[in-house]
Amino acid sequence: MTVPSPRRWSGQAIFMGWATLVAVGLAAPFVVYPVFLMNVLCMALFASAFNLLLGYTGLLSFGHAAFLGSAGYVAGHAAKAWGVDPLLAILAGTAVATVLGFVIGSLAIRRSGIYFAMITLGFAQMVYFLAVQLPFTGGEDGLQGIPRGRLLGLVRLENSFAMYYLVFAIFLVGFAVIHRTIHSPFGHVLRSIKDNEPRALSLGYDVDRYKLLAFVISAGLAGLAGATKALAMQFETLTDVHWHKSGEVVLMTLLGGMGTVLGPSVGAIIVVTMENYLTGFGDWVTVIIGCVFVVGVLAFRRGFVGEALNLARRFRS
Amino acid sequence: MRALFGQLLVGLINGSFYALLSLGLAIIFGLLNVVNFSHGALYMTGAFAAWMGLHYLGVPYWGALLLAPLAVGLLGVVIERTMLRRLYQLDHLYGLLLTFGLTLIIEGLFHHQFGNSGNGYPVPELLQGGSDLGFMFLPRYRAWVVVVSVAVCLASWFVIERTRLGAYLRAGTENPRLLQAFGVNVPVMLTLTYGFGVALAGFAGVMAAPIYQVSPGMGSSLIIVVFAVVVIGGMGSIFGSIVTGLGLGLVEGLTKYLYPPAASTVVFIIMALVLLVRPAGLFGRQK
Amino acid sequence: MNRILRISLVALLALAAAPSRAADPISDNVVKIGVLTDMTGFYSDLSGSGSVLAVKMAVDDFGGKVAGKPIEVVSADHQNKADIASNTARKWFDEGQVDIAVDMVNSGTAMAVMPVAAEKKRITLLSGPATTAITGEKCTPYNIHYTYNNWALANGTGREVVKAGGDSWYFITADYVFGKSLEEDTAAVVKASGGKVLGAVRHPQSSSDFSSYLLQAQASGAKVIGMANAGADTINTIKQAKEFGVTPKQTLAGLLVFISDVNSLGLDIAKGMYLTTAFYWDLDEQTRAWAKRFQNHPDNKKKAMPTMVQAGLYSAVTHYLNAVKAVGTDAADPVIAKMKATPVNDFFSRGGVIGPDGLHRHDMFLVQVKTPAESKYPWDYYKVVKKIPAAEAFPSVEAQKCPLAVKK
Amino acid sequence: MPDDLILETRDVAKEFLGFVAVAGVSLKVKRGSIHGLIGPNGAGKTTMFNLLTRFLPVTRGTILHRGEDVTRLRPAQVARRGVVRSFQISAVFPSLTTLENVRIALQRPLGTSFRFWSPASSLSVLDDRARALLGDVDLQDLADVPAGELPYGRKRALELATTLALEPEVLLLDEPTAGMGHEDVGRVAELIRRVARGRTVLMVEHNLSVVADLCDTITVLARGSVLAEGTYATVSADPAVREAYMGSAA
Repeated sequence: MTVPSPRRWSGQAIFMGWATLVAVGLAAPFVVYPVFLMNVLCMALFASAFNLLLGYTGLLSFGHAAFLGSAGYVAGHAAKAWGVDPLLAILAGTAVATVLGFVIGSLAIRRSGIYFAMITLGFAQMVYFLAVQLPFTGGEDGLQGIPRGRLLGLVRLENSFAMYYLVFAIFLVGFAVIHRTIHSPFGHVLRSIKDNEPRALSLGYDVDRYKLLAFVISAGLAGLAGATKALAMQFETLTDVHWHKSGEVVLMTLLGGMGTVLGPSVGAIIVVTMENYLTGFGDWVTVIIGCVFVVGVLAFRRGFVGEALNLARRFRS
Repeated sequence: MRALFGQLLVGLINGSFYALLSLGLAIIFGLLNVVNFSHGALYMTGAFAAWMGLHYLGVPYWGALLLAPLAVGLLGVVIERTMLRRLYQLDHLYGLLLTFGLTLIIEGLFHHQFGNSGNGYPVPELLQGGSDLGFMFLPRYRAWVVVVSVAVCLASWFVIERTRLGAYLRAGTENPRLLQAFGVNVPVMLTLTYGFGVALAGFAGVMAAPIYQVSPGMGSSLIIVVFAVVVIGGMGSIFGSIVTGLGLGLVEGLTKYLYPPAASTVVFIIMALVLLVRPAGLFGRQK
Repeated sequence: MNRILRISLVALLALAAAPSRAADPISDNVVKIGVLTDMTGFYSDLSGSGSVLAVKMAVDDFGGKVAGKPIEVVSADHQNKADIASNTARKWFDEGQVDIAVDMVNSGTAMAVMPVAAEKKRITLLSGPATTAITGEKCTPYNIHYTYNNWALANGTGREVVKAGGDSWYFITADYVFGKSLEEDTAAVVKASGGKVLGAVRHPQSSSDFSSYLLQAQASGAKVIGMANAGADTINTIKQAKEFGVTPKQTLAGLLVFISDVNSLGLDIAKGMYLTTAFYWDLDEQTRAWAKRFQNHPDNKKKAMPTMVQAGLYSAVTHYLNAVKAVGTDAADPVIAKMKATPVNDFFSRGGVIGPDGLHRHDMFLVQVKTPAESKYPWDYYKVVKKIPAAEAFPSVEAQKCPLAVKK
Repeated sequence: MPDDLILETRDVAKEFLGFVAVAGVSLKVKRGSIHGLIGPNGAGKTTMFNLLTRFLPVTRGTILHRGEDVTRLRPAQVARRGVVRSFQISAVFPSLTTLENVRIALQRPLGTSFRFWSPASSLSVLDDRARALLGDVDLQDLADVPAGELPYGRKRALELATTLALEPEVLLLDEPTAGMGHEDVGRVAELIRRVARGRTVLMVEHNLSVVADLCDTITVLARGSVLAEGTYATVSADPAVREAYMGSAA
């Protein structure tokens, strides 16, 4: 897709960026409703994980909700039915999403481009139907009243602030993993594949293996987001495995700026806020989101962060 | 046995819709390289066009069968002219994203206007009733759906494989630049192709109106199955998409008889198997 | 990057402008009623804007004020999604100063909201949902289940149909809490009355094509096909059963049918069907008077007669406001105690009593849908076969397995 | 002497749904030579390239590299054997810098390419070699420019540098001078001559003067078959070739 030029940041700038991010995150629940913030953080992590594929590998997965939702169901079930430690529940969800990512990924990467999108969408729909039918998911009702439990048996997470800081910590870990992946030897190969797949192939890279690993990492982190979200929101429903969710994460990434580190998070803030404060408009929300999608695709392909970077570059030169 | 034949027949009816929709998708994809996500929404629009025609203007079913696809086709022309056109130079994925956004808009608007619960559309008088086949009672209208769908599919196939217009279409699929050499006005050709493919979806919508509730969500769940059908069949051949559509409808029917809980997932399981064995699809070209 | 961070910081601060939660629920100087319902979905005809209207009528009839403070009504569309319902309720309680949440048609949304409300100590008045678990094992101290439940529906219709000779059943069930529990309850009644259950098939909520389910039901050879679904799903099942020639040979039993469903099906298709209802507009002078007011209210665009969900909601909200007036506070504990202590007496419920489990026990009616010939005027749809007294219509407190009630 | 042949095809054919792109071509590329592959449009030259590098599966026939059968290998495996191709249109990684482009090629033998947990700075050990390679093609001053911003001719030079980073034994160049201005053509031709020392080059080229200048052996393809083979002088004298190129004019 569009190719944003790489930006180089000095170590100091990156440190400052992280410090600001952490400071904002730490202060946020004192000014904003924590449950809303947790939702934003989980979706931001979800979108960042998705961006690893779309923005840095050039793969459009149209079925990422499958990983978000399946991890949510597994974590929710583990916490609710087996009463395991919340961290363990989150890990279990993440693990399942990772395995699922490997299975779906190894089938889907056999085709590329549009077919890849359609195949991931198809498998996600299959996961959706499974979620409707499997006994432990609660079908149309979903899982309700998932206990947050005590972190490591100590901290009561019923308190929204405690839960928020756990979610924030998980977000930071996930975000750091993504950041490192992008800026690793592996990440460089991914970018080369995104830029020019045949050329990467002709340089001796088994691109399918790189794509698969990227897919698995992305699926696992999407699962991490989903599992965390299930505990934070205390419910898990079909909404999280529905294809609308898969589309939503594309929108977040597109709107924020694909292939930028912060873009998906900005997109997540915008989309979740929009959905939250537009609920009064009822079914117009879908129409508005659709319009945002269309405008984004037609005229705003760099996204907010992409545009900002572009402006910044123009000023500099 | 009764139940088996009954389910197979119901499967064949569903398969007719898969075939009609995947045919339209294949034609659009072939020439425009766009995966038309809004195909399902436009199918729904066709059904609503028929319903609105009947309720507000008194247009009967038979009129709707002609007018609704025309209306949807026109809508398609507008979409292609104003939006899709700007994306041909970009990655094909943008076409998918754009039509996804359009789907949300179209569905949201109908949802706002008509709610979610759907409206009934009466079976035309001529096709009411049915006959007992021994193994099941076949409503006449459903028999009509199968016959007409197959006929329309075959006619489209004939046009594409056997006529001059079809030859251009096929040539364009191979190499759009080649068309210019034939003196074909390519932009117009693209517009018309999109309009025609979408009109097929609208036609399917009118056919579906008396069977299913006419509701805003009727297309979106169907379209994903149709995508799977397309992956299984491969976009290579028009004929392939017809055969795959009908075949998978039958497979679904068979599954409903053998193990009903798997009926909604069987298409995707087949998709996984086909990807393992023939990544390009049953009728697709390896490229 | 700093620029971006600054932008996101500003965005976050902008969000902070949202009102924060009031510290004291008693003194926010307003009694706020949140109507959480399906505004556009397949239950919108039977609750939806009609439910909001019923609540507004109740508030207006009460004078718009209670204990000297204004009463406000807000509403939201839960789109039949448990997560949206739960999120909305949480936001209402945390930020919106909402004191009670009402309606919650669709059991899944009700079950999602109840624990949130209980955690925040807010009252819920459920009129739309049907699952028995609401006042059974999932009961909460702050919840009242007002209009009907599956047990009442299953007993009313199930027993009568078996008595009339329909002794073998096959179920077409909506695949979520409500449908499954309705099937379970009805199956128990059928077996208890000497009938047998041959099988069941589950369909997703709001299916459009029932042909394959009907074929399965047909293949079972059961005399009665029990429709453990509601709203548009029931309508579609009935229509397609006719299309596939199922109905003359096998009988359909509508387990949860509303007058709005009968209205959209038309008497020709619905005639002769037995169903159980908590309310029918044409019962007596009182019901007629209220129902006509409802029908002719300027907000009632479709001029539809009220369903039992909407009538029950009016009654429930009035009962709540009376309790608030009596105790002089909108704090949940004293109000709910007062509501449970006072019998209900109005056009909807004659001497109905709310038990310790939160279930409102009142009279129900078994009715049969009239034929087109029998129907004399618009909305003349039912003949009352039998009035089921409260004690017979609803399960006893002991049978409910509600932990709250057992403790007492 | 068979071991004199570094790359050989035996009766290789490729059909696309009935359309024959390559119809049984037997090609012998001698070690150390610059071998030209020419022919009119649609002769199957690029398809041959795709077959040799396994980007397309063959319909029938055998491909040998150093006498070993490589017909069934994956494309990346062929590349790792030292048979590296370029592309008809310039093939760089536009969002990476010039230096990173070359480094991607150097990076693979390092064995850390799957390490998503290592920092990118672990790659800086390759920078010196990458700069040296850029120096070979006169790009050392543009090391930190995104490759997408290079002018066309420079992109081809970068592509060559990236290819050379793999230390290829056989270079397959697909129209290396296509779309270039006169000056650039001369420079690239010179570059090819330089890098061909000690290597084998198989190139598709339209510019006949470049072919005449560089190639030891030339194979002419037409409609998927070999029309003629030999030195430029032999081939250009062949009437069949003249007809294929000039139509009936000859």
